[in-house]
Amino acid sequence: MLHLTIPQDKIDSARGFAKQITHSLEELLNSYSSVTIERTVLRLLGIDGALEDGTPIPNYIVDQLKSKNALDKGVAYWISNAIVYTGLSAQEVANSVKDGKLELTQIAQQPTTEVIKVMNDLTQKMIDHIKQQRAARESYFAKYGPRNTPSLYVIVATGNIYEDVLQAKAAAKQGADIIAVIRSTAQSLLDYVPYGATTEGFGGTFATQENFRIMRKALDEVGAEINKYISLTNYASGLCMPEIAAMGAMERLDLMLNDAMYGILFRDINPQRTLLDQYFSRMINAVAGIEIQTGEDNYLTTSDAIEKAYTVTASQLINESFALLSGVSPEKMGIGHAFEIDPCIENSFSYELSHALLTKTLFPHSPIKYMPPTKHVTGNIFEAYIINAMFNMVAQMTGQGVQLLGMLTEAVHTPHLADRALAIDNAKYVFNAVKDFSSEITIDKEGFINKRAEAVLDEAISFLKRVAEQGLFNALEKGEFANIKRAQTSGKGFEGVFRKSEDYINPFMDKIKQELNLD
Amino acid sequence: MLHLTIPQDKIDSARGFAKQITHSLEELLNSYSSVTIERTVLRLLGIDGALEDGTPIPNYIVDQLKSKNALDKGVAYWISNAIVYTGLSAQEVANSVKDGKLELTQIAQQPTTEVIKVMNDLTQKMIDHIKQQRAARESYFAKYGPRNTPSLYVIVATGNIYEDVLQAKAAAKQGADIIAVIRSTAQSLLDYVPYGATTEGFGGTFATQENFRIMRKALDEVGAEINKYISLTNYASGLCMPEIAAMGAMERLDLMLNDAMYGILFRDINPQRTLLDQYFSRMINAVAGIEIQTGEDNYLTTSDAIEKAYTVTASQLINESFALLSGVSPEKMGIGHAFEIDPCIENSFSYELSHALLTKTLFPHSPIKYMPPTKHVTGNIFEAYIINAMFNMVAQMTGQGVQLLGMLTEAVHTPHLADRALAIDNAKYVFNAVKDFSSEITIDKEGFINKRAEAVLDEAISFLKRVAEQGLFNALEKGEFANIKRAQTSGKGFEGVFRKSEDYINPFMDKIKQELNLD
Amino acid sequence: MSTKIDKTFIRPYGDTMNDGRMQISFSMPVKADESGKEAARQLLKQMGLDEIEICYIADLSEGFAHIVAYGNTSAFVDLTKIQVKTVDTDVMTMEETDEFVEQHLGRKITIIGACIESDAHTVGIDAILNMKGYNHRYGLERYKWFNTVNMGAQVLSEDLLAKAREMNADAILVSQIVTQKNIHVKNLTRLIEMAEAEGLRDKMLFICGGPRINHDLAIELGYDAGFGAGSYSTDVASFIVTKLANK
Amino acid sequence: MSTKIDKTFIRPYGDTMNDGRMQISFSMPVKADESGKEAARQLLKQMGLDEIEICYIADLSEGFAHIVAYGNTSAFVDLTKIQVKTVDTDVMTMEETDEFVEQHLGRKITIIGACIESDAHTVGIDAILNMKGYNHRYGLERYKWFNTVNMGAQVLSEDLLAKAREMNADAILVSQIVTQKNIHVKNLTRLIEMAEAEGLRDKMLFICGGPRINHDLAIELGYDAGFGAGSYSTDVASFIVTKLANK
Ligand code: B12
Ligand code: B12
Ligand SMILES: Cc1ncc(COP(=O)(O)O)c(C=O)c1O
Ligand SMILES: Cc1ncc(COP(=O)(O)O)c(C=O)c1O
Repeated sequence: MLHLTIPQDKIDSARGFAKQITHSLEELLNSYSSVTIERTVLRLLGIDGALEDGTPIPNYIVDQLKSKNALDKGVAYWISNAIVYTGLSAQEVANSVKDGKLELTQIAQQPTTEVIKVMNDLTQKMIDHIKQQRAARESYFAKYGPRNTPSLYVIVATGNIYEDVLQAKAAAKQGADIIAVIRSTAQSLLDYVPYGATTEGFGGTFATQENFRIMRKALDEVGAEINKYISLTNYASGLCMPEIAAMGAMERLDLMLNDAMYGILFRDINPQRTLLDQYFSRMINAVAGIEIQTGEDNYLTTSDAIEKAYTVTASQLINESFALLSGVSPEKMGIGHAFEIDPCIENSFSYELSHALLTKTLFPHSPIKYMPPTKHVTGNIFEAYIINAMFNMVAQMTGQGVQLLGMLTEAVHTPHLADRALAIDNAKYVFNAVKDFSSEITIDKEGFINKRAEAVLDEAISFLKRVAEQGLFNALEKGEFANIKRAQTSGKGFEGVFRKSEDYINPFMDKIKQELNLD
Repeated sequence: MLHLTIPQDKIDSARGFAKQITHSLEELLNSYSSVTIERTVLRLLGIDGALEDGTPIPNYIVDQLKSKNALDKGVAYWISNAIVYTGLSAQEVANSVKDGKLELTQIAQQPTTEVIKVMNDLTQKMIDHIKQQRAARESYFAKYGPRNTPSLYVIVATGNIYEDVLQAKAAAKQGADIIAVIRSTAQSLLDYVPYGATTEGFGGTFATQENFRIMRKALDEVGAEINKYISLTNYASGLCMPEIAAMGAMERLDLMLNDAMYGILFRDINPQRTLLDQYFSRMINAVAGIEIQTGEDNYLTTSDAIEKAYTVTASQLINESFALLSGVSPEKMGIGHAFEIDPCIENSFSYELSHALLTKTLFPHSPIKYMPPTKHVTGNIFEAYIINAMFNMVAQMTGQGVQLLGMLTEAVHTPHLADRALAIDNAKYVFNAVKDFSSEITIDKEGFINKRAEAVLDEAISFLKRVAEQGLFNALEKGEFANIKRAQTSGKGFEGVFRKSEDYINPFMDKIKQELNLD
Repeated sequence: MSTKIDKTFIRPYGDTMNDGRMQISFSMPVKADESGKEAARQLLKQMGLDEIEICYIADLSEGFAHIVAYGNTSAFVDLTKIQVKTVDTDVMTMEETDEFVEQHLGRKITIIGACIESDAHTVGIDAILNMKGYNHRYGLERYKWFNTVNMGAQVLSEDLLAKAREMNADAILVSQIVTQKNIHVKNLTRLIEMAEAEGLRDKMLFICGGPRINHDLAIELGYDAGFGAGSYSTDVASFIVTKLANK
Repeated sequence: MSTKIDKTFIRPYGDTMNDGRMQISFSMPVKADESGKEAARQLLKQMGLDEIEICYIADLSEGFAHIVAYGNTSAFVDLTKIQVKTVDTDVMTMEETDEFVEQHLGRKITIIGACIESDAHTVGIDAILNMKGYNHRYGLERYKWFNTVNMGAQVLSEDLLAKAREMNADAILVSQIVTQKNIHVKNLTRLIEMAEAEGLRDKMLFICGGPRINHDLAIELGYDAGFGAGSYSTDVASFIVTKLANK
């Protein structure tokens, strides 16, 4: 059996520092909320739609409440209060607000028990719906059989949801297990979720609830044809993290890219905002049974994959620790990793194997998300194809959970129809060829692979220790992460963070915590 | 360290049966000669050239002597006798015969000591030349450094020796270590070696002495440019085995495809003729320091590579045993093997690794010749490219000696310029990526890979035992090999086999045996 | 897909209908630099490509470079005008075929197979003929109602025809794998011309096969049918018996 | 090689001079059968290819097939007529460049770099600018006689120009990696037009770079130079100082 021999105390110590880092943020996580969290609550209450100019109704309402300094009670109260007062549905209330016919803060305070009842009913209704979607997913898997390991994950990215559907269906029939609709670039930076079906995007297709619905339906159809449940994924990431998580939960997405720190480091989103948003978004994912995936690959596309390998490990442990705080179970944590070592490096395969095994060793229950070679892929499509084969080999040998298939045209364009098919063929061939290979071989304890993994862990430990000692915010401020300096109170979206009032209510967070047995 | 655990007694027993098979042929090898062997002697005496109609002078002379029933004394006697008589050089004598001015059997018998002296002088002269070529090769390697392991072996096959030169030079600069000029198809079946430079061939370029010379010169030139000795190889195979070996020895080829049984099984050449010819050809290769390579791949291109794996092992051991009889040292035995398992097979990589390791285990000193996937390669050039990557990986992991690079266009055409470059890039990347990987891993003794290798060896042992018990000729007659039935006295070229008379002389065989300390 | 396909106007599809995107790879005697890229671009432009992207150029030494490019073609095809001749008999299993012969022909039929002239690649014809067969389809030798003779490799046309005459064959199966310099066309033509000269052409079915053979080409060369890569014994057996029954 | 190359008539080379052999791969809305192969053949024929060999066709489902083919083109190029603009300043090492500035300009020069507009790919421009550099060439930040500012990703043209004006820049370095729908051309054009409008164009050097940029394109877009894939800090630094000295 292929496995590393790493002292357990080192693993424990690394995990301990990560825990120290995340747990010191509990005060923040408990006392603050954000505009996105409130918009999420609105969506979960059943409010959708957009204004003429495209502004989503949830944004409109939250902005209004904010301008009235009324947000710190939480939107749930205001909507429920209005429902009791008007007798309308949540959506009707929202529409009235949109049309200027209703001003939430002007409505007289209704009897608390009635308001709470309305709120709890709506909450229960949505939680039931989400759990129903979860059950539906589970029964599909029960019917068609579980997802393959490693799963074949391919992206569609035409910008046009209908063209995406065509390509996703083709990919599913070719053997893909998971379809990711790549978002239009920098959707992270939009402080709203666009509305409706979209047919134009840039390097990808906007994540919208309607697009989710269209793709989910298409994949369910193709699944019925080929007797297989095709998983769907998108990005709960950026300024709308929990909203997108909620949309995914409602529309039965199966996985979500959902990193705790990506926004801070790679999108200059305010650290507090990001941490608050990820906290709630992960709870939603947890209750919906959605597998989260983390974005450690980003450390390696910008820096050297050998030199900075420890940053991946450190980030993985922090991501894990945050995810545990939100009630995500280890089986649903798709911890991220990437195959990004320069192919010119001597023994690059051993390095990659070592790093991949380290991830597997640290997260034995994780359906690890393994990202393909991208940075060192050139316009030599033939070379790219064999590097991808090596990547597939390492994946099968180390039991990665989700294989984000590399494209031979990585350095050229977003995947064409045939590129994707070739990528699937590549993985199928390699996975099958080395199916049980790793069960027959043992790694030399004193050899390079084992030592290398231990060295990376050592580096990660001292890094985590340093961060734990100074606290996450100070460390971010000093540029400890990815050499990028991020201040606690700057970055995008900081204005959307607010301290909850004494009487703040987020019925979904409360309910989900209960469901997940948190605190 | 990647190695198999195979009981030594099994290996010994397999080798023992192979020895039994080959040693039972000593009577044949000592008492018979063939027209090719005699033509080889003529060439080694320094006779070359062709008639107007293309018939090589060596063929003309041998045919004439045969028609006079004078061949059983050996050509060396007749030529030496004529030299003594005429005072001409060997070539001049030959030219006179060609021109009808001289009739060798009509010349009066000259004093034996003089004849023997002439014969010995000419022999010594040629042996000196061959040893000089050997020394030249060795000094090139000493100057530029030894050949890489695995060596990158690519073919040129345009049919036109000048176009071949262009492509060979390009390949050398791209990183090839060994250039093979593939022969025009079925040259095996020609009972003569064409003369001069050739510019038309079919699926390859004729093996001629002039073509050897042209390519050797080009490679020496390119070698001087890039400070590397580029090895050259061709096929000493078919009806002209020893002649081609002699030409290679004279022109400093470095390796020769030279299988003991290929002609019999795959070209329907008479078994006795083949065995006689290979015996002498291998002696020439041995004294010239030319690495021989065997053709076990042929068993797998026609039959299933898993089912018939044992035929490869059996053939390897027979080839080895014959080679030892001819004085070839283990370091110069490029025992053949091929990566030909259907890529659809589950665990195909483990199978290939197992088979390749078995070869390495049985022949630890051999610069094993590893043939690429061909049979299951389709017109999907991308797929071919990754299967070749797996092939390259197995080679590096198992320490194969000579890697015959697979082409992504294997199912389409003989290699184009870019195909060859891509093949070299593929090997370079993979070899480097897994450079020391195998030194870090151990194979489970009870696992599939080890058990599979042992099973193949077991099958080979019982096959070899069966052949040893009935004798090689009977076994061939019964179709034991590759399901092909070959009778001892049928097949092409049988008419060219003859029993030596009491006074038969082959001064080269005698001299080489002495050099190699044989019998 | 967003739009319905217009079958009269079809282009390659990269990621948008009829975008015409294609990948091209080749070597040329140019330098692996901007001038080489420009030469490649001009060449591709002449071929009617647009939005040309030279994504890779590498020195092959000796004055050559390898180029990989993408471009959009302006060429298109009208699918409604495409006509190909294909073998259109229904494919039966071995058992069905045997039963068919028994019922419709009532006699054993004789098949002679060979890889002719210069070609020595027998794996393909063996896949069709040998007992063992190929990919879980037994070869014709195992068919009860077939009398099958496999003459093997490099069989001269004259020898094949002599055998066919001698055995009174119902069908001749010829394999041609090597296609360099169109040698397969030459060999197949030679056989059929000899058969005509000898008056054998209409006495039996002439069928050829090989990776670069298709039915269209076979018909063009004067054969009754042609079978390409991935053919099975069942395909050709069904064709033979159906044709013979209809004669 | 058997024949000397005629530079006025160059075709792709497979294994014989000017055989014109090329490999093509694409997908099309056709069936993965003989009719699909024929459609592919007709398309390639229209593109001027001959001896077309469809060596692979595979079903991609949803009505599409993937095709790999070989063919011989009849197109050719005249190498003697190829003209490409390339950066032709001699490349100096960092030390040489610093010395050159000291001697010929006698003052520190100011460089402002950015990845502009929608583009967030900073690895390329960082490779040119950062201390650390790329492939053993230090970035411009390490040059003693350079005052280098790296504005990072997604910098608006207006912000870049404002900074340039403020710092009295000698050269502006712009990176564009994303090329989908020619966004790089649009972005680069926007910047240069704004610079012209603001009267900044001639006050400083405008240099762009990225994997699909070349000098030719840069000149066409109104820039002073363009640097493609595999460029190094040394290339661009040498260009800048040589140009400034010649001004
Ligand atoms: C195995 C093989 C050999 C073996 C053949 C052993 C044997 N007994 O057959 C050996 C090693 C002897 C060999 C030799 C040579 N080979 Co070779 N060989 C191959 C190889 C690797 C596989 C062919 C094969 O067996 N395919 C598997 C079978 C099952 O597929 P198939 O033949 O296509 O048959 C199927 C269909 O086509 C069809 N079919 C075929 N025949 C028929 C007939 C009928 C009647 C019907 C109905 C159907 C049918 O049904 C079959 C089942 O589906 C190919 C490369 C490749 N991967 O294709 C090169 C290849 C065919 N060989 C090639 C060459 C050049 C040669 C040599 C000339 C090399 C040389 N210089 O010595 C010699 C020539 C020998 C000769 N005179 O023909 C070239 C041909 C190039 C070209 N396009 O012309 C190829 C493509 C390799 C290459 N890239 O260079 N070869
Ligand atoms: C790393 C990477 C990312 C990282 C970038 C991180 C970062 N901080 O830079 C992340 C993950 C953020 C990313 C995001 C996206 N990416 Co991206 N990415 C890549 C990738 C893998 C490598 C690029 C790279 O770093 N190359 C290495 C550097 C050193 O090379 P270089 O950039 O060419 O630079 C050299 C030269 O060009 C030149 N140079 C470059 N700039 C300049 C400037 C000057 C002045 C000079 C002199 C020289 C110069 O010098 C450099 C050194 O030699 C490429 C694929 C690939 N393998 O090329 C895709 C790729 C560029 N990305 C792509 C896409 C589509 C995206 C996204 C839109 C995806 C999405 N939907 O979210 C987003 C867009 C973000 C945005 N708004 O721009 C596409 C672009 C397709 C196209 N042709 O338009 C590519 C090709 C991948 C693909 N096949 O889809 N990406
Ligand atoms: C965690 C994470 N979120 C989001 C994205 C991309 O989305 P955006 O461009 O909207 O930031 C990525 C891209 O790789 C990512 O890794
Ligand atoms: C041992 C051996 N000799 C010779 C050849 C080819 O030469 P010919 O076609 O002349 O038999 C091969 C081909 O693979 C071979 O393996």
